[in-house]
Amino acid sequence: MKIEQAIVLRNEQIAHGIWRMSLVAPDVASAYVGPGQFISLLTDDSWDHLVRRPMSIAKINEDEVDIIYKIFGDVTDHFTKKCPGDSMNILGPLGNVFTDYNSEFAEPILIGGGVGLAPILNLYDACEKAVMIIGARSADEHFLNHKPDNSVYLTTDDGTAGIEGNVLTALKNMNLSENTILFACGPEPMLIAIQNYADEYNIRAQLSVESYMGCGVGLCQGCVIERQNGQVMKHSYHEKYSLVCLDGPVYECDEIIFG
Amino acid sequence: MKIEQAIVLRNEQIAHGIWRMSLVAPDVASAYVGPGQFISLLTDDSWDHLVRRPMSIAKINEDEVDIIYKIFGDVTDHFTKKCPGDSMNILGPLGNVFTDYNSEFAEPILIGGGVGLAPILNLYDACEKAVMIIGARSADEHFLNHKPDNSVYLTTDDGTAGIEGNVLTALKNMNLSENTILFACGPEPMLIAIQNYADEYNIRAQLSVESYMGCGVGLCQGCVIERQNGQVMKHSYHEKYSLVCLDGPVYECDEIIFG
Amino acid sequence: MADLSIKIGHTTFKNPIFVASGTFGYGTDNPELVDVSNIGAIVTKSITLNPREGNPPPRIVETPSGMINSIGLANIGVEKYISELLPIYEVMDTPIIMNIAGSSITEYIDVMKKVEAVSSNIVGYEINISCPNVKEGGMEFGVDCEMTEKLTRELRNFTDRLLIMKLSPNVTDITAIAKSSENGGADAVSAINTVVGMSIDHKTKKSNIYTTYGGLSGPAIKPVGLACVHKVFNAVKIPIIGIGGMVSSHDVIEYILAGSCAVQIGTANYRDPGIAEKILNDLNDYLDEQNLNSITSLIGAVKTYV
Amino acid sequence: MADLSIKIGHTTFKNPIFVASGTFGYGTDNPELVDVSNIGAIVTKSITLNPREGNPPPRIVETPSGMINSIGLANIGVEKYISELLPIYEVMDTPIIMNIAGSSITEYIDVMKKVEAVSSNIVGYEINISCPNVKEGGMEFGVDCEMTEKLTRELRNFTDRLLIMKLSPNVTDITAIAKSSENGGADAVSAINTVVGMSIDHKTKKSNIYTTYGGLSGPAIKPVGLACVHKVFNAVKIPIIGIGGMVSSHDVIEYILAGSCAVQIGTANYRDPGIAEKILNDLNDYLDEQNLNSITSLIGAVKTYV
Ligand SMILES: Cc1cc2nc3c(=O)[nH]c(=O)nc-3n(C[C@H](O)[C@H](O)[C@H](O)COP(=O)(O)OP(=O)(O)OC[C@H]3O[C@@H](n4cnc5c(N)ncnc54)[C@H](O)[C@@H]3O)c2cc1C
Ligand SMILES: Cc1cc2nc3c(=O)[nH]c(=O)nc-3n(C[C@H](O)[C@H](O)[C@H](O)COP(=O)(O)OP(=O)(O)OC[C@H]3O[C@@H](n4cnc5c(N)ncnc54)[C@H](O)[C@@H]3O)c2cc1C
Ligand SMILES: Cc1cc2nc3c(=O)[nH]c(=O)nc-3n(C[C@H](O)[C@H](O)[C@H](O)COP(=O)(O)O)c2cc1C
Ligand SMILES: Cc1cc2nc3c(=O)[nH]c(=O)nc-3n(C[C@H](O)[C@H](O)[C@H](O)COP(=O)(O)O)c2cc1C
Ligand code: FES
Ligand code: FES
Repeated sequence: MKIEQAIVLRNEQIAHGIWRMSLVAPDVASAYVGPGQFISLLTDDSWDHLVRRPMSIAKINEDEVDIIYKIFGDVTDHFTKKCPGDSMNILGPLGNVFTDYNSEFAEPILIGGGVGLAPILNLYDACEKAVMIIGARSADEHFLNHKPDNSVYLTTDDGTAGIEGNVLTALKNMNLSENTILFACGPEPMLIAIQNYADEYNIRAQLSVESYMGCGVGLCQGCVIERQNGQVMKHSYHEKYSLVCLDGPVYECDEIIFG
Repeated sequence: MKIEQAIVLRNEQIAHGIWRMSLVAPDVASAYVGPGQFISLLTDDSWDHLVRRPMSIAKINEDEVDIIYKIFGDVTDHFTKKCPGDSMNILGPLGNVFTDYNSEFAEPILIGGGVGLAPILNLYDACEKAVMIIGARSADEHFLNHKPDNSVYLTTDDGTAGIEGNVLTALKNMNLSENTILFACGPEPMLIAIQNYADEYNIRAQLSVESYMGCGVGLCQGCVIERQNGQVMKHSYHEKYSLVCLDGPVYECDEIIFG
Repeated sequence: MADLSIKIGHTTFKNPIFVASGTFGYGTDNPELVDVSNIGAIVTKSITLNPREGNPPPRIVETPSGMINSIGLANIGVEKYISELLPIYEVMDTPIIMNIAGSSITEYIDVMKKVEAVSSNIVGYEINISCPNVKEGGMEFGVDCEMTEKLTRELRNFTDRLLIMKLSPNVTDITAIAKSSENGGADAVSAINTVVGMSIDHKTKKSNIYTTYGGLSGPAIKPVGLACVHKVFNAVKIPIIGIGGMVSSHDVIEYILAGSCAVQIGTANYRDPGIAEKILNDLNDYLDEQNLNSITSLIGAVKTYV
Repeated sequence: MADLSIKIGHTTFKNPIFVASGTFGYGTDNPELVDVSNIGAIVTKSITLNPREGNPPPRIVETPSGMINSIGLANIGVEKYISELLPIYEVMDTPIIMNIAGSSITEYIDVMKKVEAVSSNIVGYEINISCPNVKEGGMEFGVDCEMTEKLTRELRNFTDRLLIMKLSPNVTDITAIAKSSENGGADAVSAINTVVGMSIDHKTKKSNIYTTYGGLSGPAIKPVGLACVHKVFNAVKIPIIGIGGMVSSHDVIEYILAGSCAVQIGTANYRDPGIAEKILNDLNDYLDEQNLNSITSLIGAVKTYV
């Protein structure tokens, strides 16, 4: 875990309201463990917005770290103003990683919804083979192509690209085996649907979840999510909750309860 | 008085710690009355620094407004980051003006200390003829040349440029007549010295003063300076004080008492 | 277009965006930057029985996302208010709420009686029992339930116009003071006045404010104001006018959700004297987008977990 | 190089830069980003008699130049503190101040007695009588002079180590509570804990904090903390540990000038867990530049006008 003044290499809009930023961040990149990890960013020295903003790592390439972000509020809006050569204060890499995606027999299906696709893309790069489903509301929010032959499926709520429907629509049309593992990141309703689906069909699923983070490093106890199945307590001070910043953001789907 | 998104045309360091910014601000420029007036600036939309920063107008040229500023704290530091094409939210023109500098027989001596030279330069441009004295601590804070033949005198505390000493040193060596009017802007100790000098030798002097401003437009009653000589109350709610933002920043030297 | 009008007591305002006392002068300046006839109401700078020179400078300093002031209730006094301002208000389109400060019950009453004795179109009074910067700022009332109730009851006797008590956040329990205001017969309470704060210049080692302590305002105190409004909303039945750190229509919506039926824009006016008008337009757009006819359904409608 | 050491009661600290309770965990994490041996003291997260799960999320939200939290005193309980942490503290170079919270005088005493019963090298206790987020946060003590004095006096009986009472800003008169702490026998007071605040999401109309109200911290409250410290400095003789919104050595100097003999860095740690060390270095440079041998001459040295 490092704090670093990263240098912006590229910062471009890649779809409607969605941007990709490449940062030169040798310290953070060299401490990187694997897909699922995230970094936490500041726009500048101002204490107006004092809390860092967590963003999943979308790609690591030598000393480059990429994020994919959506304009949500003030800070992500500021991100879009950054030009090549500007610096960004980042903390990372943070959090745990997806597991077993390349283990023998594993048949990974990767599911990304909205900007939840950032860690999913990163995971896709790391997978020896995988099916990937990416959902969005409409075609203009997609920047990948629907390529069923390459096992890349897009969905749109309005049918303007790929499969009409949501990622669950696509998932339900796939042949799942006992070796299937789902890896998902996206809005909470999507994750809940996948949690229910995995439970019903008894499929293993790893979910990358979000939570409001004060520090990203275990100091504030702000980022809790409720546990289930009496998993051992790790970093939170009580077994009822888990710290998403340290124990997560990736959980087996039967480890947690959404609020 | 206008609020305008001005566009930065130039923004350059002109001496040690001193910058000059040219803004395209047609609305403000067209409402301009004369030397002595100021504008009040924000760096950006952030409410972290919510109070505007007042800066004297150093030059007006058609729709261009220039300021000369010193890096003092956070906001002036942010000013230096502005590039041509960036915008600045400005309010102005504000305040009153120097008077009688071009009246018959008037022999104006203009005195600027530190960044107090901004309104003095503006006044110099407007004067048909004038002597000008500009003081600084040392040569690297000057960006003009010592030209006694043109009646432009520089002073430095350390003697590295122009006359060694302060602006009073230079002033005391000049021939003053009953038609002399001093026009001064600079640090408070300098203004007090000029006030005393003018009083002693019974010379007329107009001083441009500073005061912490909350609004610049008479709403907050924050920017008061004590009056003397029972001048009529103008905008402040009580005759004891005057509002620098509306009644000032230019005062006859016997109108005010420094704190 | 939504109907933005709101009612406090028996007075109807064309919209809920007011400007706060001390941040808009007497409402008679700045014609260029703002069309005051669009503002819901102007609460004028606190008036005392006698004119006050206010505190010596420095009176103002910026702090993170806020500012501290210690103006010290500089004002022209009630006589001039009556002779110079009331005639102007007569011909203005904007409702005027007169803010009164005093150091004794008699002083508050004397001011009010003088104004009630002449004809005027002001719609009501906001009683400042919460100015932290001067001994005479009424703070001994604002922190004491009995005094607050007594003052309210006395003033109630002298006016049928709106009577609004302005509450201080610098107390252990703001709801107690709100209840005392209600019991005393106030039509509404407004909350909050500024939060006590201090600022020091580390370079000069000097206090940045002449009176050492001053009143903190601006976005920094928005969370404090929201908490106060929400607590008071759950404690009294009379309407609440929310104040504290609002700079946008989003902030205003938050204050309404917390329980305000109207709001006052304060410090934000210093950055842009026309901001209240802009906020009003944005609020209008918001209601249209949300297909709401009025803000009524939003008042106190915040969804809490517990 | 200046001598940064300071003395509180009979305890000497190598420097005045502490980290605040709840913002640095139990001081046993984050070895990578900070060398904790440079920190003046670590005040550990509030400990209660029994482990506490804390409040449900959302527990945290950003506000202008600040944040609100409602962690709800989640903690491992005193038993685990004794069995798991005290042994680690034994071998750590940094002085540990244990922060205790409770809902009754007996609970505070029980926690302290358990710790006093075992051997440990903790240097003292900070007593949290000011947590605004939970019923059991001790706020009934923190707002009441008699209770504060009684609690302090009782605890004083059980320890010779440093006894520090942590004061709340959410009271009408913080100096009264400070005096009660002094009368009860506290070695020092620390001020301030968080300011009560609320945050609403205007889009979802939901409270951003599960418990509706939470504690505001960060630069936004620096003026409030400075005012509290300065007032308390003028009211009591015991040392004051300043807390609230510090993010730089300049802020620390301001707090010292206001009357603090040491300070605690809180929320700033979340941005940069190494910030206390950086502030310490900057403070050192400042003293050197100013040719000062120690901070002693700066304590309470703010020049006020009145
Ligand atoms: C582990 C993790 C990974 C994430 N990865 C991505 C990603 O790859 N791409 C992406 O676009 N977004 C990602 N997010 C969400 C991202 O952090 C928020 O969109 C961002 O913080 C919004 O900031 P803002 O100032 O623009 O919006 P704001 O106006 O501050 O807030 C809008 C919403 O953003 C969320 N948010 C704000 N601050 C935080 C915070 N400190 N911690 C968590 N959530 C916050 C809240 O839900 C809030 O309601 C991730 C969040 C987490 C926890
Ligand atoms: C009428 C007038 C004209 C001025 N003209 C110039 C000019 O031409 N060039 C120039 O460099 N400076 C000028 N100043 C001073 C300038 O406003 C301050 O240097 C600037 O505000 C500093 O801001 P900061 O954030 O960089 O520093 P900060 O860290 O905020 O403050 C440093 C000092 O700047 C002063 N200051 C800060 N905010 C204000 C404010 N709102 N109003 C008044 N003073 C403030 C205070 O003395 C403060 O102690 C003028 C001031 C006034 C009142
Ligand atoms: C410079 C200044 C002067 C003020 N004067 C008064 C006053 O005379 N009477 C009063 O009741 N409130 C006064 N206030 C308080 C405001 O009306 C308001 O309650 C407070 O500033 C909080 O709102 P804000 O954060 O939007 O500014 C003043 C505030 C400021 C900043
Ligand atoms: C997330 C969080 C948790 C906190 N937990 C505690 C606590 O357990 N006990 C306590 O006495 N203070 C607690 N505090 C208060 C801090 O110790 C400190 O008093 C306050 O945050 C003000 O300082 P700051 O502005 O530097 O953060 C907590 C603060 C935060 C932000
Ligand atoms: S974000 Fe602070 S503990 Fe997880
Ligand atoms: S700066 Fe507000 S009245 Fe002059």
